[in-house]
Amino acid sequence: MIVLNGEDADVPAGETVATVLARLDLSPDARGVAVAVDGEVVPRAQWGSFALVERARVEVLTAMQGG
Amino acid sequence: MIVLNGEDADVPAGETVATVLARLDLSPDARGVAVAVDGEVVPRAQWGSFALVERARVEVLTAMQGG
Amino acid sequence: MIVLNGEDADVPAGETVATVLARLDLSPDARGVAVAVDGEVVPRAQWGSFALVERARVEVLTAMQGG
Amino acid sequence: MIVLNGEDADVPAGETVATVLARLDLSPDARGVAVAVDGEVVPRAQWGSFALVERARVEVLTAMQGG
Amino acid sequence: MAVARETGEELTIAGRTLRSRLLLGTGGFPSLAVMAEAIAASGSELVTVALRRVDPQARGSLIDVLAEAGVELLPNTAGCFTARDAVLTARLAREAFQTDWIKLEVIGDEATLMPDAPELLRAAEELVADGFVVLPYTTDDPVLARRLADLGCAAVMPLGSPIGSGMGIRNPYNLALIREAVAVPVVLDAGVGTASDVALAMELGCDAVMAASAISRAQDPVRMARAMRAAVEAGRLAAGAGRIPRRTYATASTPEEGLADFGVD
Amino acid sequence: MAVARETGEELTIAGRTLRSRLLLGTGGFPSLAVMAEAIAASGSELVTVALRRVDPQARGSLIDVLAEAGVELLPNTAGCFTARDAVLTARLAREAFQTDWIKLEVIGDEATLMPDAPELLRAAEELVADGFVVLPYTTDDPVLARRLADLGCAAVMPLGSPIGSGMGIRNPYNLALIREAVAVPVVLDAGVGTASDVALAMELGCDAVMAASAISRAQDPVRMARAMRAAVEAGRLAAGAGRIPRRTYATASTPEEGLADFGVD
Amino acid sequence: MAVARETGEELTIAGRTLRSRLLLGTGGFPSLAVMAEAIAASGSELVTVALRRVDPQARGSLIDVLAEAGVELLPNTAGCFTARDAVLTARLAREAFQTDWIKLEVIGDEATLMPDAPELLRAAEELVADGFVVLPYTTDDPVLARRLADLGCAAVMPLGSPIGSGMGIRNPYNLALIREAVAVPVVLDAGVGTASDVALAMELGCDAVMAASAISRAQDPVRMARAMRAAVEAGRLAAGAGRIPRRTYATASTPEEGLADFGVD
Amino acid sequence: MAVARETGEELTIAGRTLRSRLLLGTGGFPSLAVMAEAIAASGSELVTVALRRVDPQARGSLIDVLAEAGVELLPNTAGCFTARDAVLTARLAREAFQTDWIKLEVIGDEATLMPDAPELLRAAEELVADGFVVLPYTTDDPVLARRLADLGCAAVMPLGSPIGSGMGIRNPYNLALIREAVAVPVVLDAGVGTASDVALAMELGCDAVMAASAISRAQDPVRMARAMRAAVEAGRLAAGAGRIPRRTYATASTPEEGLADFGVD
Repeated sequence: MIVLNGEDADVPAGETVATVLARLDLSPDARGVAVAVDGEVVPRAQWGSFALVERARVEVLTAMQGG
Repeated sequence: MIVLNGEDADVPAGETVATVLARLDLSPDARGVAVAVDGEVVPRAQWGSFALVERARVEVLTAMQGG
Repeated sequence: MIVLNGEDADVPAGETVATVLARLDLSPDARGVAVAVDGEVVPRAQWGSFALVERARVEVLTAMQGG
Repeated sequence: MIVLNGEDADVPAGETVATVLARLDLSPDARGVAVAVDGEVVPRAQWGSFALVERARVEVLTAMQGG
Repeated sequence: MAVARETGEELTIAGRTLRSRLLLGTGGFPSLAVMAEAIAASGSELVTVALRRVDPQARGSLIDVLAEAGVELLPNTAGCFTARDAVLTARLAREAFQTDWIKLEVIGDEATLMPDAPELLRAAEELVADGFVVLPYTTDDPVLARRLADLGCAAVMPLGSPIGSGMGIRNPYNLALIREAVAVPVVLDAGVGTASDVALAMELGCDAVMAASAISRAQDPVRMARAMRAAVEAGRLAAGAGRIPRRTYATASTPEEGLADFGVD
Repeated sequence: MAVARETGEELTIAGRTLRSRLLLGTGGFPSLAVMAEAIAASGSELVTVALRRVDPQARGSLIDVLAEAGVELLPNTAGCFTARDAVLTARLAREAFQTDWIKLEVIGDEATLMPDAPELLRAAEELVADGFVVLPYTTDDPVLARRLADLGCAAVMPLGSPIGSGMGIRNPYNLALIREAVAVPVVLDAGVGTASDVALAMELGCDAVMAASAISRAQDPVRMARAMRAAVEAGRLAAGAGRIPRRTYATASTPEEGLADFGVD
Repeated sequence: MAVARETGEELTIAGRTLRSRLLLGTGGFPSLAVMAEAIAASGSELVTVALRRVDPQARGSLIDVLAEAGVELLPNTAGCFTARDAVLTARLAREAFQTDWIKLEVIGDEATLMPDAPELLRAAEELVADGFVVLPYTTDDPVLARRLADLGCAAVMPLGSPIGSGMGIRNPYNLALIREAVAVPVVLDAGVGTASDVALAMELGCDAVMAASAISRAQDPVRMARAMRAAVEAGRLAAGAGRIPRRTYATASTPEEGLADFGVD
Repeated sequence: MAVARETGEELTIAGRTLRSRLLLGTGGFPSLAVMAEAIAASGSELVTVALRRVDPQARGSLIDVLAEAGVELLPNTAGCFTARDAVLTARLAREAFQTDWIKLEVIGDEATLMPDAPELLRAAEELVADGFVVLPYTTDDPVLARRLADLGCAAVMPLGSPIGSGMGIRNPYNLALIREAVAVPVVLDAGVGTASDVALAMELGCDAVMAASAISRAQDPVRMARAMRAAVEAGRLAAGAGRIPRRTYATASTPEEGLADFGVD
């Protein structure tokens, strides 16, 4: 179980960031996407290896009109 | 018949301004009152003698909050 | 003797506007020129015939940068 | 030798703040006066005992029109 | 720009001396009682009244209330759109109130209630010739103000902004120019919204200020009347006190001389 | 925008009640005698003084004159460019004048004498912790004002424009925002040039106004002091009187109802 | 307030169509060469000239230069203080330049060069009757502007501030009121100092702007001519684009929805 | 006050040269298509984007549209109230968009969206140390602007008035002071409502202007984009053309010399 973009998501501990992104239909080379886990940036190069702990707070962000 | 303050009034020709004022409960020495007949001032001294013609347009004016 | 553009000028009565203009090196078809005599416009068509009286006040005007 | 209000003053090390004030004709109970030595406030109660070191920077301040 | 020209504290218009430099309009008050209280609070000695048809139902005691307040009446010609109507109204007011004083309004536009210059000049000329003491409500055009003064008007009453708009003084420069252009008293008329507007008017060189809706339609008219009285005084005093110039940069109010040096930490 | 929050006429800062809402600077007067007269004319009960090196030649009687005037002292830290210097100056002022009150100035720029936000916050925090009653001179930034209030400052003193510039209130919106942002008293500091500036400040919701050069360097300081006193009163009264709204168009102050019809000539 | 009424990009005055909405004054340029270059840079198609006494010494080639520039002449009556002088000058201009167009100026005051309302109306009436296309230089009084339009003037040319003062538009409200008051084109005349003044005039609903000293006396007249051309375009486009309303508070330009939550450190 | 410092027409920020001096916000447009058209019309080469949570439903093509428009991205940290959140957002933006550029916003107040000075300084310091090209959104406080520049920010982006308020430049003096206080480019951010605001900003010495809601929420965003483009050009040209000074009185644009004398009727 993790918290994905503010909502509980049924992702078991140990899965990688890449797996989570796949659930959002985002490929590892998706343009304009960035990921933070528990308040730290996870660089794209680590998406495939970074394993999530239980209750990890994952933010998957992208470009939005603004400013 | 005259026009008194914009409305038809059943006053026969020949009556004086003073008579018309009396109808409005105004005495000849009423403070703050002035009278115009057909676009001309009728001084207070003439109120008793000034005879109205048929269809005379009489304006009886007094102080009002303003300005 | 006339008054030409505010200054006395030694022009005898009876001379025409055209003569005066010639003194100013202005030909009858000079562009952008207008003439007033004693506070009245003298149209170009009358320059050759309009005879000046003694002490006539002649204003010869032209375009100037302005406005 | 000390620096008194920005200027060298011939005061030997070991003298007290009170002595310096006396040189300025200021008594220990002078109203509206405060003293800093080397960037620290010297409370009035210590004026009589606070001994100055060589090259001490003494600021003797008082009220001035301002603000 | 300009400083008030008279050094005396009293204002004289057409030979009448007024201790208060605040003129009051009487329209818009919630009641005659509040009006009376506001007049007293304002200190005003000269208040405007309009002429309207006698209403047989609600014959008011306006005149009585004002008489009791001890103020002089300044009848206006509000609502007139032609010189002829304004002149006739002025003559009726003279009959009704036994005063030669008239606040001359000749309106040119319903939406803004701004004056109509040529009709105003025409009416002013006729009334001056007829012996009236004419105080014309005018635009903030200094040339028009000078023409009115030249015609013999006893004062000029330029607007700050449209009547009842509360927008204050939209063009302070023109007011200052009017002050320079005429020798008669300048009374700001129309547009005042709050106390600072009034203070500013006096600072610009106005000799007095007229307030109507700003007081009568305020939530607390009596308190606003007190505010306006103080503002006239404040602005009048400031106008004669020689204010400091405006500068782009700062000028220390505390001198740097004698500043302590505590060294570097 | 905002109306003054307190209905009472007295101002309370850190438990001290002041009847006058005008604070005075003592710098720039032509003489101590004029200063004393101006203080009396202003009605002020709280005046600022600076701390400077004792001048053996011209030992002044400033303190005595102010004591005789019966006013409280508000020492300032004018001339300090760092939190450290300001804090030290405040402590010396406490020693010199036996008061915990300090008008905290930490300057960031010589040309404008505007405050330096981070140093100001640092000094305020330290002085509040040290038991001072801190009245910081600040910019017109409402966020900074709120931070200062949150730190425990007893009031905030935003500038209207640069010290001594006489430019008045350059950004009235920000002053109104500050009024909404903090619960402590707001005292307009710096920039006042004349009475209407002061009235406007009060109308915007300020609880008091500080005037220095505007009075002391006016051609007639005593008269300007009277002007400022009246202006504070005018603005304060107006702020609580519920002014009329601003409108683009006119609103007749004289009703049209009952208008006479004189026919057409 | 007002938006420009025509949707087309061309301006029509008295049947003549102009692609440029910038009118130029020819006075004050350092040389005829710079004038010609500035005219070209400005894109203006209509420029003013004055009538003055022939100078036998320095007979200029002004007319030739302007002819070569391909612009139409708009003679003015600058310097006239009476209707009679203005009318006579207009008639002379018609003789000299074979044009019925006249920029009518009747000045009422030497210091401000502001127009004299009654003389202006008199001259306008006479010239309209005489077949002129009259473009009167007028105050910012909307009632006077409407009267001029009602008399048959082809456009009205209100001032923003005194001629050559560079003070811009002192009373934007009045300009907007003029825009509402008349159906003929409104051309801002006098007072423009820089590009933003011109843009503002167009945004207020003016159909065109006249610039003289602002360009000719700038340090770089040709560059300023380019600036004014762009400013007319900017203001015209903005006037028709439906600007956002003014608000006291902020409105986020970036939505908060979807904002990340990074937790608390 | 100040004139633009560079004579070249191109703007360089942190080594990147921009031909357009207009920055665009991408929020608030009715559609991506209108946004793309407005960007083209504006000529802007640098546009802001925000970072928000991926929305699985409406995965937008924003990045693609902007790439096709050929503009550079300037990510912002809108919505952050702490230095920590802003720094983290900047780092995520660098990951997402492969750019070191960041428009740094650290908000201090929900109602006004004004920046929080101390948090802003903290975030700027950390991001500069981390190699970012930092463009901070700041107040109009010149001391704060100088501190940001001293910290190594590549430009400063002071507000004219609150974000999205359309109130224009509330305090032009402060903008001019900022221009004098820093050597890096000054980009007006926030508050612009219409073209004249933009022209004024450039005249005050700004090197560029950022427009967001003023364009995107206008009734006709594409037309307003064109207006803003022209306004930047107009203001930039005017700033370098040496405007005439402001004067209280008139200066004739037509000389009196050679004026005809038609006598008296």
